[in-house]
Amino acid sequence: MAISERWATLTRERLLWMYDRMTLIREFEERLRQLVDAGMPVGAAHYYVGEEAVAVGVCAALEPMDWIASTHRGHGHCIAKGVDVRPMMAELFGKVTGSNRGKGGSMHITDVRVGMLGVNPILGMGTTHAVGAALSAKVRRTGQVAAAFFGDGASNIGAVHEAMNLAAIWKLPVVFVCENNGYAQSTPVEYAVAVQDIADRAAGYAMPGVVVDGQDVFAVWEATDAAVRRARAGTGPSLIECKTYRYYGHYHGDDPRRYRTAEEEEVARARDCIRRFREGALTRGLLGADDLDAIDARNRALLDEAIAFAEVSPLPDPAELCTDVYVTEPSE
Amino acid sequence: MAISERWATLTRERLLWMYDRMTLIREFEERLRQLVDAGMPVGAAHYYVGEEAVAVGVCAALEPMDWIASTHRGHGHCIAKGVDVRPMMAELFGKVTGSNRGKGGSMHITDVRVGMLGVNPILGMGTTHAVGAALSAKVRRTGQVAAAFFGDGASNIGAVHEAMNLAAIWKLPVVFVCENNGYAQSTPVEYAVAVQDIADRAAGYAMPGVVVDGQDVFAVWEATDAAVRRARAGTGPSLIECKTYRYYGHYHGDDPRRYRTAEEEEVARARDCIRRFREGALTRGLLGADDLDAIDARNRALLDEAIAFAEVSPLPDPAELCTDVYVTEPSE
Amino acid sequence: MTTAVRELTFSQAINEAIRQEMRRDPTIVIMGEDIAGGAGRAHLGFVDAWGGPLRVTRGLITEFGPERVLDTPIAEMGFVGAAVGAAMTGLRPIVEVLFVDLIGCCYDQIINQAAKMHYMMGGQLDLPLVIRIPYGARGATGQTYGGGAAAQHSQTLYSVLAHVPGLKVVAPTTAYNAKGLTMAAIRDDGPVVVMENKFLGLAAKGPVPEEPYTIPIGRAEVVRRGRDVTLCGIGRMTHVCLEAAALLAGEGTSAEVVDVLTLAPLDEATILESVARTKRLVVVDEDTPTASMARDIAARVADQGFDFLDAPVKTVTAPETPVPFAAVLEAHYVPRAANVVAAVHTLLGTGG
Amino acid sequence: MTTAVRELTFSQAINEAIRQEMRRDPTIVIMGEDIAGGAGRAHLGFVDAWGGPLRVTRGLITEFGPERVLDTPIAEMGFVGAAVGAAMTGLRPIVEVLFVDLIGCCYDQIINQAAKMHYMMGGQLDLPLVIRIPYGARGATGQTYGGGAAAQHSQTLYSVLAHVPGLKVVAPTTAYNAKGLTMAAIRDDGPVVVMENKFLGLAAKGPVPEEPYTIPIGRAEVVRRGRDVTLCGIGRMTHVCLEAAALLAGEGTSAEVVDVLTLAPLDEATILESVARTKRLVVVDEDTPTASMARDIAARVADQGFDFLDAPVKTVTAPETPVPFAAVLEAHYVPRAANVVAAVHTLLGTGG
Ligand SMILES: Cc1ncc(C[n+]2csc(CCOP(=O)(O)OP(=O)(O)O)c2C)c(N)n1
Ligand SMILES: Cc1ncc(C[n+]2csc(CCOP(=O)(O)OP(=O)(O)O)c2C)c(N)n1
Ligand SMILES: [Mg+2]
Ligand SMILES: [Mg+2]
Repeated sequence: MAISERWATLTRERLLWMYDRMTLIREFEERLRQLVDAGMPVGAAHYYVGEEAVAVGVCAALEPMDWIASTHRGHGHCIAKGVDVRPMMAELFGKVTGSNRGKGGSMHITDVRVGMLGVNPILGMGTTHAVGAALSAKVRRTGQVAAAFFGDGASNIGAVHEAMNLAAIWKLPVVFVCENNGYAQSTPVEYAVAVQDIADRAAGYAMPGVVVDGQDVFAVWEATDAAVRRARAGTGPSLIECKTYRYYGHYHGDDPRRYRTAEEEEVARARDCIRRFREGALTRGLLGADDLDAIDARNRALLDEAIAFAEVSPLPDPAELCTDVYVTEPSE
Repeated sequence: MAISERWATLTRERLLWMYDRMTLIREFEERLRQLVDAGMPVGAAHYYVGEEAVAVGVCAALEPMDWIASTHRGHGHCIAKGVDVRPMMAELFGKVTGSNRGKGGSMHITDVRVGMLGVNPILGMGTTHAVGAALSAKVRRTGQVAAAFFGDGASNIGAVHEAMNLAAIWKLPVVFVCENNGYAQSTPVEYAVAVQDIADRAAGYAMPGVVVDGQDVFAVWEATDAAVRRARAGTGPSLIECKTYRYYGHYHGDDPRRYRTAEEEEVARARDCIRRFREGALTRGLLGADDLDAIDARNRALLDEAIAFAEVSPLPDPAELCTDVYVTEPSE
Repeated sequence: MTTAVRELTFSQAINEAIRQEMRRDPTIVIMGEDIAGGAGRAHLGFVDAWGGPLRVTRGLITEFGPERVLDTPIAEMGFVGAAVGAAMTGLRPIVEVLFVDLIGCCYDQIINQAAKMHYMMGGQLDLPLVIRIPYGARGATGQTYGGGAAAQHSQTLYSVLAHVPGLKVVAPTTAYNAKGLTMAAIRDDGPVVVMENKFLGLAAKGPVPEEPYTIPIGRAEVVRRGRDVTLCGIGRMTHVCLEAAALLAGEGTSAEVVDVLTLAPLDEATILESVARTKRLVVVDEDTPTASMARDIAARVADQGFDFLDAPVKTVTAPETPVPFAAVLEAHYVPRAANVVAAVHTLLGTGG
Repeated sequence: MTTAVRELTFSQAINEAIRQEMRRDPTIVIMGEDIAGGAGRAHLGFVDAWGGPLRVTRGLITEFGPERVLDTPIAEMGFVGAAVGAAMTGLRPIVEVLFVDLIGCCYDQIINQAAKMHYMMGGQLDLPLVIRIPYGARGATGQTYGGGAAAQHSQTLYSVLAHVPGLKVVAPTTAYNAKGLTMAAIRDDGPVVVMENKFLGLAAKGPVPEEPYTIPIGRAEVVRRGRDVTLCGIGRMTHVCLEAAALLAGEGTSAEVVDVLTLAPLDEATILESVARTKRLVVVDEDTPTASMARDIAARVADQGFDFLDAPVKTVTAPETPVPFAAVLEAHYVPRAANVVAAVHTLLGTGG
């Protein structure tokens, strides 16, 4: 099996990192879900549970200096790129210690220091910002790459088409990552997208397009790694379609059983990316159960800490309502 | 040669009509050009000269009840679909007898009675309107088809992508006609479009996409005819890319020699659609020189008449500035 | 003869308007993202899985089927354009833009195509199109942590639509007028934007006659009579004005409240007539202030009412900032009755 | 020491501002449709084939090359978004939208992304982005037939940008301030929209110092002193105000003219200070009236200046219609000096 070969090329540190990030994302989302279900107002929370292998597989192939542009379903992207979960959680609590000082919330979490250019809930716009970041890398000759996540639903919006063509004609170092989780809100992908595989649209921009199993972190990593190499070599952008699944509703208030069956959910959950990773690593003897258990425990503790941090953090002063409207205050 | 077979399927009336329309478009544009060069203010005139076979080939495959949505370079589309050149010319003169009462000008000529839904200079928007017209045909079960013209430049705008996907998922009777004349303003298609043939993008919407010689009215007609049959059968949309050429600048004030060579222009002109039609028809003995000369003379006379009509027509009353803002006047 | 009139929510009232009109006229279609939900899954037993952001469209698919109730892909420019094209060719489409924050993805279709088509074409074509757009932030919720929908999902923005000649823009405020204005919008042969406040969509409830009726577009309504000051409200702010009027009544100040209802074309006459009596005006708008409807109305009254105004026209609006996430910040964002009362105190030179 | 100052056109002045800034700072890039022209054809001897709609960008490609002077495909949402992304990551992009009529194709990037990014992110990122946008109709040309660019290529629309918190919006009026404001916009670390009037771009000409200089964003300028009335102009309308002031002077009326220069944030103080002296104000705006900058300014002055105004604040704007094609109709569209003079007559109760 090709799988086993892929394991071989990754260091133990990288494998541990992958497990760490996938489980941290899941822990973050599950704990947040408990809070929200218990009544914490959060505007909208779009849980990433089930899709962890996509964010982690992609970011595993990126360097810290590289950039990602995200979507409304962005918590997983943030954590995979290295955003600290403490300010993330504080942000969701609307606290001044939040990543965005409480002004952004779930749909705008940003940490430019780790190359996370922002959760962005206007569908498709992130792909254009990644094109701009890649242009910046090219003009400034920094060798950076920009990855843009977007959903199956977002694949139908014009901005994504424009972004792909721009990246292609300018041969920019962009990796377009389509997270095809089968749904846009309640709309099935087979209704909304005319073509079977969104990756096939890459041909319309003369760029490579591949379909990968988005519940296999190695498959995602491998495809991204190839795309990143291409990008860094100046050969231009690529499109990777990751077939994945979100375990919960579109947002915290949505019941997905109004548009999909229990059987379908079970099939997807049976291919859970974290369990597959764990079983594979243990079976092959690459990692020990104690390694993984330690990570689980650490991430649980980290979330305890993040929630405690968020809880005790101060609220923004009401005066913050009117700060940071302009980058530079107009001359008076 | 395939060419000769195609001639055979068309009636003498249809052949005469094709020649009539192509020469009428050219006569219209050449006469307009003289007026504009002599100082007539026209806002912007985007001449269709050189591309006549596209509009005429497409409209030859449509029925009078069918619709077309057009672009800024729309005079040819209008004439091919049957808009009377008298109100067209009067419109360009800003007269109240114009197709749009002088309110629209070159970039908005419309005649819904003949299925011409409007010249529309915001690139890409016409394709979405054609989708709407096709939806209307489907819901009202009228059997009508909508053809949408758009340029190589417009092919890069998101609206076109969205329109194609919508038409495809709803299996709407739309024929997307890309007029690839090699340029968007002064920007060469090979710079702006990542892919060799724009027709290849059709695969991204699971619709047929073909490339045809846009300077061969039969090739355009044949491809459109197939697409129209598909559309009317309820099988969905198609994309036809017509490789064509505009003989003059982007608009009346543009000198194309700042971005393309004389040689390139000569090569294109050597394949002139009207001359090729004329020579072919005469050589094969399908039409007589007298038939064609009579059409030429008639169209010259028609333009004399149209210009005279436009000249003597009254200007709009200044009060027209404020009429027709609302479709129904608000209740007072 | 008179039976107790049913109570419906704002959203249900709009639903009823659409439903009754769709029954009457088979050329009406409705489209938008997840307005039905679970598209194409009827064979699995899934229909009507979503029903739009305010659940306004729930149930329409079961009555009218997927040909007239069209779920769309995420392609605002495309499907609003398709609605424009359909309106040009014999249908009467109702199209929903999920939130006003998304008009940036279809603004050309609204302001350049729908708004101008009739004029540009010299009047040769009608354009019977309704564009329904939910809008608004949450405002004060009393929550001490967490937050709302933030900067890109909480805007009001109707001024950037009302600015454009050719569009009619209405903002209903009660279940009753939501039904009547929606019906009037559907029957109008031109483009009408219906701005639906998200908060009212869920919270406003009131008596709604079962039979079809329209409320004329272009008319404001005096919803409370008063002598000392006119409070002019838009959308949800009309309720804030009524609250403020109640508070002011307790202080002995008699406030008249005018519900604008139609932003474009504005019913200047009704507003001016009220201010002619009260001599004072406060315009309340939850949109941000620059080039807002609040300032528009204020400017018109300050000009045409100059001779009878006893005090400057005041506006109460959101601050000049994007909408913040944190509940404690958003609480100060949307104008509240206290802000309106304070403005009246300034006008009257009275203290709170 | 003082040599005769060169005269440049408005467009040349902007070109010089961009050129000098690009020389100074290698992170400045400029992008837009055909801002160079004939892209990719240098090997055939074609460079600099177009230069943008007002020819503002002509010559930049020859000095700075195709990596910093980027022609774009027709993809406004995409390339304005790319400019936003570039501004987030170390470049200082200048992006051109061909005409303001096309903002409907990239409105989200301008109002939701560029304008709000800094705020939404809690201030963690600057956004040094300039968006240059030509605007305006032709107005009266004296032509008796034919016409102009019509409804979708002649708009003004700056109010729908100024409405949005976070954007600075400037409208230069002379070659001199076009250079200074453009330079200030480029040096600003946040998003600035520069509205370039198409008519001025070709027609306005004046002395422009060679050395780099900035004109502060956020300041209006009194460009003519007067006693009896303040005329407040935006963009090209400042020239119309000056014309009107000259006509009024002939009648014995002394008009002060304020050039707004920055629409957002508006310099209320300068306008109010002028009106405090003249007691009367006419705001002149070539945009359509509803929710316009004209009404915005009028409302602010009518409120804050209530105590010193001797007459209502008048606005002179385009009519509430799309821009018509026919020359004889467009002639009545853009405000002219005669309209301003008439408004002053109304204010003063004098006859013309
Ligand atoms: C331009 C735009 N249109 C609509 C929405 C509303 N919306 C938010 S998420 C969503 C579904 C997105 O689906 P997809 O892209 O597949 O991402 P997923 O939620 O499945 O991760 C929609 C319609 C939006 N935020 N932006
Ligand atoms: C959305 C939009 N962007 C830009 C323009 C300006 N513009 C008008 S025509 C044109 C070039 C169009 O090229 P193409 O689509 O190839 O059509 P052609 O002119 O070659 O027929 C441009 C950029 C516009 N009208 N609309
Ligand atoms: Mg999805
Ligand atoms: Mg072209």
